[in-house]
Amino acid sequence: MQWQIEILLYIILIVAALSALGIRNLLAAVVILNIFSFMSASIMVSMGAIDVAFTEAVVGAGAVGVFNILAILRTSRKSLD
Amino acid sequence: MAAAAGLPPRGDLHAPAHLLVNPAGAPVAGAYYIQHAYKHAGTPNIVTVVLADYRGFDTLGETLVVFTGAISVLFILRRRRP
Amino acid sequence: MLELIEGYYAYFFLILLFLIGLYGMMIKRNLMKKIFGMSIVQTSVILFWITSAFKENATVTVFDPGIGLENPDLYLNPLPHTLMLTAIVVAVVTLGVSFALIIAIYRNYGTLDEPRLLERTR
Amino acid sequence: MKTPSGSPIIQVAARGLVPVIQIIGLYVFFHGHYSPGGGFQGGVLLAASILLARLSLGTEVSQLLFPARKTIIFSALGALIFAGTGLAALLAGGHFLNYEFLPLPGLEPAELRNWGILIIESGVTLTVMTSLIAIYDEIIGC
Amino acid sequence: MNPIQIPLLIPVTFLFASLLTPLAGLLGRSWAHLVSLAGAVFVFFLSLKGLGAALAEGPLRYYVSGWLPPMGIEFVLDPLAGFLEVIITGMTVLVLIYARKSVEIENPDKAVPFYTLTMLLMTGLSGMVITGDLFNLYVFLEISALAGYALLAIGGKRAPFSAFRYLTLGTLGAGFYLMGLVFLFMTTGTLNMADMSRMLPLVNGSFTVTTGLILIILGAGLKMGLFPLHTWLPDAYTNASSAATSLIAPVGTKVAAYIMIRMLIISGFPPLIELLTWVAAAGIIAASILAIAQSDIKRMLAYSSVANIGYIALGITLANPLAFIGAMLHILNHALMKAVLFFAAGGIFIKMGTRDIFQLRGLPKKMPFTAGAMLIAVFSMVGIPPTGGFFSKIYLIFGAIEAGTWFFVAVILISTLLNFVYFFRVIQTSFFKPYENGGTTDDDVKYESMEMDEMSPGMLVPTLIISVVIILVGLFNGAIVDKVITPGHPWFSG
Repeated sequence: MQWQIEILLYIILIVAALSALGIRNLLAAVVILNIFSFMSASIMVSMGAIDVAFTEAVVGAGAVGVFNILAILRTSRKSLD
Repeated sequence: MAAAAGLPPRGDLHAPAHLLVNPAGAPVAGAYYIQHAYKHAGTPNIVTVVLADYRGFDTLGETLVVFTGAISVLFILRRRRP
Repeated sequence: MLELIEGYYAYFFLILLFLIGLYGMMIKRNLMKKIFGMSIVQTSVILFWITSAFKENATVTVFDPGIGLENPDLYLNPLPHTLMLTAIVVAVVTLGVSFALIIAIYRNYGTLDEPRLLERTR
Repeated sequence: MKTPSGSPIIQVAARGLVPVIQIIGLYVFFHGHYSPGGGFQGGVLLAASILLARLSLGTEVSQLLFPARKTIIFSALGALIFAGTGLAALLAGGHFLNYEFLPLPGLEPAELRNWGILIIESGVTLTVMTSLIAIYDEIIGC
Repeated sequence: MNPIQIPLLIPVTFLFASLLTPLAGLLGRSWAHLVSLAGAVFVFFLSLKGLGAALAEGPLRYYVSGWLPPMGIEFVLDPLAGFLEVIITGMTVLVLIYARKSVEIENPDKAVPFYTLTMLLMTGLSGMVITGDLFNLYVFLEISALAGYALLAIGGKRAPFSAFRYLTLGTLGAGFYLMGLVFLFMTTGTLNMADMSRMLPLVNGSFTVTTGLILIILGAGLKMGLFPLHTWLPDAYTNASSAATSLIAPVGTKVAAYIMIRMLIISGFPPLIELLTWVAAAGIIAASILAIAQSDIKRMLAYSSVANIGYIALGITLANPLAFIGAMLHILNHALMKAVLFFAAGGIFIKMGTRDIFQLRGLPKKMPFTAGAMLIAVFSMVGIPPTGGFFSKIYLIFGAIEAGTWFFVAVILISTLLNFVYFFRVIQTSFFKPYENGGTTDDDVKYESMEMDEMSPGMLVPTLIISVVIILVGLFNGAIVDKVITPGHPWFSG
């Protein structure tokens, strides 16, 4: 049954990617990108790559999220497309 | 996308990357790591052993990448301090 | 048909993801969006490598005395996992540098919209 | 955030969380031999704890926790620990980064490798932690 | 020192230098410069020795951490890699001498990070040349790329934006490379180059392998600025500081070209390269025409770089020995010529305050040595006999004739003509324009009052050294081809 779950995760992943690119509020896009990162970590777990999943989760939540938000706060929050 | 159809299916045990000895006669790294890592380093986590020992130079390069990043950001953004 | 889906669906999803990232990098005008596209591309490549390490019915890459070491088919392939740890680090650092560049651009021009930037750099 | 956060909830939560994250980071680093984790993840967690302190307490106060000026120096030192381990093995007669030849007395080859991995992972941890803090500090512009 | 350790020591010395430079920077800027220069000089002699050893005894192999190749990472120094290594490190030494003064003028407070990044860039480039492992190559690629983005981001006001475009395209290139690599890894199960070249004939011809190779070559093409993918290059080179440009322009793109050579050798020159030849030929012509349209000297040189990358790609993809020799010789020549021209452009900008090629009037009077060095480089660029550029073009033309493709012969000849056109404007305005209307215009008055005001010796000496080397390469090109390039050739050494 594993692959059916994975397909679900992949679909969420792709929806998250599309909406992160589509949304105009950059701060919301960052939050969606965090979901994206978490979903990819889940896929990694389901394929047994726990080390990589752990790294991805730590990085996605800890470093990249903070940098993203900082960069947006230092520049502008809105995107024109 | 059509190119992916030529790849070994996901999870296939007989994919070239998972074999013990490849068709050209050389041993394949992945299986070798699994069989020898615990013996060589006394560490159960195979990934750690591969990361730090067998492919230690990659990790050194990775550390250097991080260092490069820090230096680059400093080089780009730092202004003259008073 | 079902076998085809079971064996290959991951590749198709990941290549689709790669193309989505590519679209974000090429078409989107906001520089921040370009960076998001870049990170999507990197994630898709990383997932592709992880998929290449997968073996059916194999366990994680931590030595288990109950399984033993003789049959490598019982463990996942550790090599791609290792490589992808490095690749993730590289991706993060690239993101950091690109944010630094974005802030430098914003300092100089006050916008992140590419057409406007092209106008102002002229 | 250059100034401390005004909300007491954030202040208290950060005060409680920072040491916990640090301990988890150290655990992840030292336990990397037995479970997923290791130098890089531990470094990111340690960096995250200090970033949290910077976010909540403000840049001025958290300088006491880890001064911004020293980050690059420590970053270079961490990578030097790594490369120096390799060089020590080279000088002791082995190949570069071959931990069997490390000049540590009284250990079996397998144990030597074990210790060598620990030493280089500590170098990685130091570099990753300080570099991430350095990137944060430069982006926030202090 | 054991010659077997040379392949290791080349990147590792740079690595240690890059880590020690910021520590030395605590003592002062000149210490940082000294450490990096000492590292570069040491590696230069090391790579000369390594090239000699590789020519005498065949490829030197070093197994890092003592594991045999498919398990561990190996470093290989064959004559081809040694040749490139000598070019890279020699350039580094000269650029570092030049950069001391240039950085002092352009951005003094960033000197220490500049030297550190230079060393990191060189770690990456020399590691890329020397490594025998495809993933290790990616790691080195990223080190050099990150250092390159940062170096190109400092300069004019526009520099961060052009560096950002370089970053996105460069990261995309690295992504393509990694994607192609996973295709190859899944079909062959190995990452070692020697192993891969043994494996590929067994699986060759499948669509998957071809796609993987196309992706890798696309990635390398993005990095080297091959014609349709070159869009980042002119902007990035124009807006960056002159020290950074003269560091990256001569060597950075060459190493990406080297990756392409490696991949083509590993895969045994698959049929798809004919397409690449056409792309390269189109790039030569298009970039030459674009270069004519520029008035900024650095921008013109950047487009000329794109054109010359086209020559190198053309020589590689024609896939016969003579063209290959031409391409290798052109890598050497182009590195030398571009270094001189960018050095001179940087010096001219400092002393004359302009980069417009129509305002270079009086250059020989004001800066005679610079003008002389530039003249030699321009001769070499156009391909006038005693200089090195002539011989590499001759080899390329012979290679094209041998391949029986007269079209490419025509392309090379036409582009030589175009080269002549765009460099002739520089020569004309600077040398042959003493008086126009009897010496009455403002411009003439300015010309009258010009006095000799040469670049400072620290910047002038490297420029002159390279221009002498250009002539020496021209005079002794036979020796270089016989002794160095031919043994490194994949068809000769097997």
